[in-house]
Amino acid sequence: MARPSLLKPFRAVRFLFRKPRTLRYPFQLKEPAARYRGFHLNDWDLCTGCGNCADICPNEAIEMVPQPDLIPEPGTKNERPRLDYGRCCFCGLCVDICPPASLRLSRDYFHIHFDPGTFVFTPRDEKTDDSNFVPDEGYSVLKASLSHRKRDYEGFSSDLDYALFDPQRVEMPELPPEERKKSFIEQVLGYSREQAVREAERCLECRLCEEACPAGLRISEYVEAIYRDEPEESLRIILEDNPIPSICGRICMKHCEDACSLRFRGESVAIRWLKRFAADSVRSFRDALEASPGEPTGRRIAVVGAGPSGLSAAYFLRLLGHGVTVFDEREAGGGIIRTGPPRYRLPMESIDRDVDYIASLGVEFRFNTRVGRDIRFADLQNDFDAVFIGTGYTISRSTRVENADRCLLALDFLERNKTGDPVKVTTEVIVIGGGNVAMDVAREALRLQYIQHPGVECSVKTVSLEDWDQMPATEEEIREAREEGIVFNPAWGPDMVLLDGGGGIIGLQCKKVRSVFDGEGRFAPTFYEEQKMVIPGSMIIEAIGQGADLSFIPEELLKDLEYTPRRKVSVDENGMTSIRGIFAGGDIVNVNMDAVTAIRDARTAAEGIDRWLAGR
Amino acid sequence: MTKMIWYVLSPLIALVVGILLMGLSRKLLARIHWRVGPPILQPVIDLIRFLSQKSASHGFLFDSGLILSLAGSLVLTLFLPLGQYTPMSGSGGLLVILYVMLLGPLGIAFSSGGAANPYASIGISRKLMLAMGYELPLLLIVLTVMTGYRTISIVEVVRIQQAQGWAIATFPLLLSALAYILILPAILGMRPFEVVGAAQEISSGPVVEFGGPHLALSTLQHALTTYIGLSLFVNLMLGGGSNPVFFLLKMLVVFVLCLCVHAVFPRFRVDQAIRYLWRWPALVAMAGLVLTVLMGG
Amino acid sequence: MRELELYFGPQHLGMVGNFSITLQVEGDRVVKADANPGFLHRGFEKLMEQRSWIKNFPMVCRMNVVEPDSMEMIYAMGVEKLAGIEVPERAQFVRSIYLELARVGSHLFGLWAYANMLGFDTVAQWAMYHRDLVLDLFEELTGGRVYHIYIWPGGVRRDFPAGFEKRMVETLHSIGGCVPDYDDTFFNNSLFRSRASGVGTVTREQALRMGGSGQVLRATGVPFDVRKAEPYAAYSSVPWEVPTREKGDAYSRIWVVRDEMIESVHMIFKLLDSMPGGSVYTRIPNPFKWRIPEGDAYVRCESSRGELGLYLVSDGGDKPYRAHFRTPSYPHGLTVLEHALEGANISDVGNIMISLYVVAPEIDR
Amino acid sequence: MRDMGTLLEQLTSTFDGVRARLDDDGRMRLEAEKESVMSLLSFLRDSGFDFLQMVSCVDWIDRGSMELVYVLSSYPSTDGGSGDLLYCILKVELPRDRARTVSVIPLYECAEPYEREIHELFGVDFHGHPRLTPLLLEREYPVPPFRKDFDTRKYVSDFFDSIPPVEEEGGAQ
Repeated sequence: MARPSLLKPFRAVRFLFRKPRTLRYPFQLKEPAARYRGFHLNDWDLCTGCGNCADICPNEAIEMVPQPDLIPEPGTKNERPRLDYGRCCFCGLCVDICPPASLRLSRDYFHIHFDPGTFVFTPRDEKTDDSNFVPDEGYSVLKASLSHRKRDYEGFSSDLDYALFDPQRVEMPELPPEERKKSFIEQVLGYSREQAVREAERCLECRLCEEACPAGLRISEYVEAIYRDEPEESLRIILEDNPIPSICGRICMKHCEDACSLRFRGESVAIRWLKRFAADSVRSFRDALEASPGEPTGRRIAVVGAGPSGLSAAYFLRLLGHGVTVFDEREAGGGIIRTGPPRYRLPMESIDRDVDYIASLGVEFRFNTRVGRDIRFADLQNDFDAVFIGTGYTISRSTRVENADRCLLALDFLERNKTGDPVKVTTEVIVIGGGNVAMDVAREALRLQYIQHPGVECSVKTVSLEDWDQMPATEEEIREAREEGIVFNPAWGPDMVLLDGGGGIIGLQCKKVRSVFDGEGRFAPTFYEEQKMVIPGSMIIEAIGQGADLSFIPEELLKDLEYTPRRKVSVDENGMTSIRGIFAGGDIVNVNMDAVTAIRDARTAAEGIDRWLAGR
Repeated sequence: MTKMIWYVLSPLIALVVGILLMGLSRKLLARIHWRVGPPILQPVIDLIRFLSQKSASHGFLFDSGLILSLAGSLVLTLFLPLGQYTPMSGSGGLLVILYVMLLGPLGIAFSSGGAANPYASIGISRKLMLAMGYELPLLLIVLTVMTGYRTISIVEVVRIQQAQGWAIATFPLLLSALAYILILPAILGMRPFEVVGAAQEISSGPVVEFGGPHLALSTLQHALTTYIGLSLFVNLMLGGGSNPVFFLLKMLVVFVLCLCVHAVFPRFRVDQAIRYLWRWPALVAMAGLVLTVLMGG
Repeated sequence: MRELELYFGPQHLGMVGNFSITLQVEGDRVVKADANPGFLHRGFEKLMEQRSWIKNFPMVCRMNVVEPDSMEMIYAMGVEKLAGIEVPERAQFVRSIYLELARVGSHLFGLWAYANMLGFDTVAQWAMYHRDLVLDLFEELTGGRVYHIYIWPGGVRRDFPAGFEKRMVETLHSIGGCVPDYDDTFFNNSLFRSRASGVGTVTREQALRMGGSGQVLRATGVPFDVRKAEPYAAYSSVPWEVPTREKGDAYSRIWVVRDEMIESVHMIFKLLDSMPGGSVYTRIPNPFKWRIPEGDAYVRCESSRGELGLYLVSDGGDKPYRAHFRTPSYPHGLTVLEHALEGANISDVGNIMISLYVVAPEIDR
Repeated sequence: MRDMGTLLEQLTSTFDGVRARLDDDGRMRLEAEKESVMSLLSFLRDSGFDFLQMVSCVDWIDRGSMELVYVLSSYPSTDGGSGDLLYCILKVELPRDRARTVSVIPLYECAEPYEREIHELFGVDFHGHPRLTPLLLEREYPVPPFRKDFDTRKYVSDFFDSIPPVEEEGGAQ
């Protein structure tokens, strides 16, 4: 503290002759900082309409508004956030929660307008909106408003390190490739209770998944129940819409995870594994759920096929109080699920749990009964009030190239392996096909080689028409197959099976694929006929697709059956085919050809049957 | 004829100069504040805006007080030499000026009294107290000048200074000039004596109830006060001016010096201000008077 | 003499924020002062009970316009304590630097208010300009100028942008280079001293009795500072001093403020020198599902005006059950101020109030 | 320098019905009956807790009680010592329907506005308080507004919707 003075203060007068430090606004403007939190930008192409921004807004400034010119698809809604700038506090929480990072803040902060209505604004960005953004040259601060903004003026934007959601999923414990390829032990080990709670916590409850799920499961509710550590409650919610949680928890095609809003910059919530956790952590479904069939109606319905659609139809019909009898030619339930998916993906016990639960509700199963052979289809029509057909695709297709008759067919191969009489494989196996069935076949063949030829150098190779980017198998399957050492030959088409003198297979001659689909997207492969290659191998399995077998239906009925242009059985909104009283669902009806879509069909049909019976 | 023109020109120049000085003060202060500041013509823009606005009147006294104050100030400018021109150069001189000078604050006091706002009343009481503070030294100074130059005519005072040198440069009168410099900020209402219009303490005091045209009139009055205070000082102490341009230049210099003081000091509390005014300036002015009387004897 | 009742504020140019004092005046002398807050009461604490843990975070800072940052800090501290969240070390340093920067900005704002109150607009404008430079730094760091919304439970929202340290040091040096100007024109101005010295004296005994803290207490010679008494963030990592003065009047308080600013700037330099690397944010649970275990905690930090505390109660739900802020202006503006105004001159009412650095919005909450 | 442990023992042995424990952050937690507040606080003050940081109130509506919370600590000595680092949180439960207790202003002067605020916002009566006039609010409320059963949204819609909208001057063109 120096001595106070009367003269020293006058030193300040020298600033009279210094350059002033303020800016002559609006002729001199200060550039806002790179992170400035100004008005919103929203990339409408990226925005999914998930509404997380509206949920986290502390001021309720964001409202999700339907946009009529957008078409909702699985994974995107046709809603986009609308901002009320009278409420917005520019905190940027909406940016930090935005999963696809479509919502950002710009460096603009001027809005001058006589109409207070313009304070309510649906933001877009220069990419998706050309009219409200002007380049630097044309920009004038005197016109600045929400509809006159600078181009390329992004400010505060999302950073994954500081996001409010966790982009990483809780890692699922799995057997390593080296270990799992030696046996049929289930590859995925399942979440522990603590892991499941942590994974369930990642869900942002935006419900995009629910709209994408064919069966319409209330996903965020059952995930929330797992988060609250109430797996029984979770299972109860699942079973309202899905009667086969143990099966779906393992082999579901998970359309939900493809729609999860976390998918853009991180990993989707492991919805399938959470369902699996819910199903596996409840020891007895019956005891935990105390479910009971509905009031008996006295009606009886026959269900042909105990696959996913048949089981589901039986379950939903039973809950509606109808008597249900399920016919299946195999010795237990599950249908294609029982014979197709390898044990390392779907153990038998899991199938039995679901089938047993459905049976415990009073559904009658008649196994080892093939309709058309052991019982006449006409009898079903006579003895029951309605018939549901859920027979699926049971016949493997063949490539029909030269000597193709010497090859094995995928479904036979899979079924024999699964139900106890494994195929003897050779040390060099070739699998034709690039779909999930081909992956199952190839990976099973690999495991059989390890079991049947221990210590011997073996190989499994696949040949597929499709190149890597078109391959129909899921990325996950392809990745795991490659991890296990399966060799891929994409974009090659089988030309002929080469035989040695004794009729033994020595290899497959292939030709290079030019294109798989024609200009209209139809399957019509073309080849470079001169580019050929021979893949050596002593066993070839064809896994190029399956077809339906409806031969159990009498000729005179079958001719009335109508099909869709894509060769599917045509059904109306009640799930009824063109034949009165015959309903259908599953692979023979839908194009997705997976379990969860079969459940949707079954539910439609079950409710349709109920309505139809009531109206009769 | 020329004389008649100066009856109009004098008050007009006073108004224009006063307003420009206000503008200048804002600009210069802004520079000391490190700001660009408003344009020098900002007070004119403000005046136009005030005149175009509506304002509430608080009755006859409220309106007439302002007009009285403005009229008093305008009349006063007629008595003050502007270079070699003085419209009312007749007898009376400094005594008349001292009397008419009271009209300005009095009018504002009437008007503010009419407004019945406690802050206006406090402002007025402060104004009167402050006036009490600087009137005493000012009287002493004027008395000294009158004694020193043996005249009561301000025109004569200027003429003698033009001939014999400025009052500030002649010995006993130097003391009076010094005292005058010490009270000048108080007369102009600048810091450290900005107690009347203290915005942060009493919401700008007397002008608190003025708006629109009233505020315009009070701004004009303020501009005139500034002109009169400076003019009187220049005429009494700095020898007036041989022509209006020199005169105005001298005023400008004095004003800028006052602004510097204004810029670097906080304002006094009223009691501190009075105590200060009655102590140093009064003592110096008294000394000046005594010496003048003794030496001029 | 007749006693007059005079309303000082809430619409008053000399008030920082809307705050009113009812004065019983006898002539020029204040006989009795009644602080009358509530004009800015927005019921924040009640509103907080209706918003989830994360949604409260952009809101708490609005309790105090002048220094929103310590509000963010105290809320983050409370939540972290209840939820048991560990904050990375680098985040602690970033927080300390950020809070000291905020202290400088806040003190400059206080200097503006005080100089302006005395009609000293030259210094007021300087201080405002320098505060703007600090706000520029905040803008670059956080994206906001006044409400930064930066410290959140788990750490801070973003790390320093590239080159930020350098620009911060440059700015602080350029502000520091003007300290001689402030000293000559303001602090060592004898007219200023005659205006502030001996005004609004709060003795040590009174300050202790009435729950004083911050510069109100430090101006009486008590070196009480929460940053020393119960160190949080990174304040125990570098050496620094608590400036004090002895007399307890407005002049001493403003000198304490000045010294604190300089000490803060030095502290920022020291913190920058010893700053560790690493992350600045521990991810908090999903905000839509976040529940905090049952419990209550009192946390405190040193704002630019004194001890800022928060009593936070959770009933195990997704929202605070009760949050109660102990803001430094509360005892200063209600208890100490009423006392200090007794017997003061009317012209000094604003002078005293602002020298106590009473910020109305944080009283009302 | 006082030892919190011995202080704790002293407290429990001197006062009946006082539950005391040390928190993991070093804060002493006390729960007492409202009758012993004055004697307890004056004992605490004499033991070094000379700084009443705040008085707070929590409405535990499910328990049917109002909990008054006194947060205490100590000032450091003036020689720049680090202080005794004593912290204490004292809780006193009052029945919610008859929330009355005694004012602690005689011990801690700064309790005055806190108690006034709690009276206003929670409806707790403090016996001996010199002015229990409203501090923050301007009108009467059916239920003290910080009690849990006060519905802010309902109050807002009831109260403000009953005010007719103001016609702006020259606005209706």
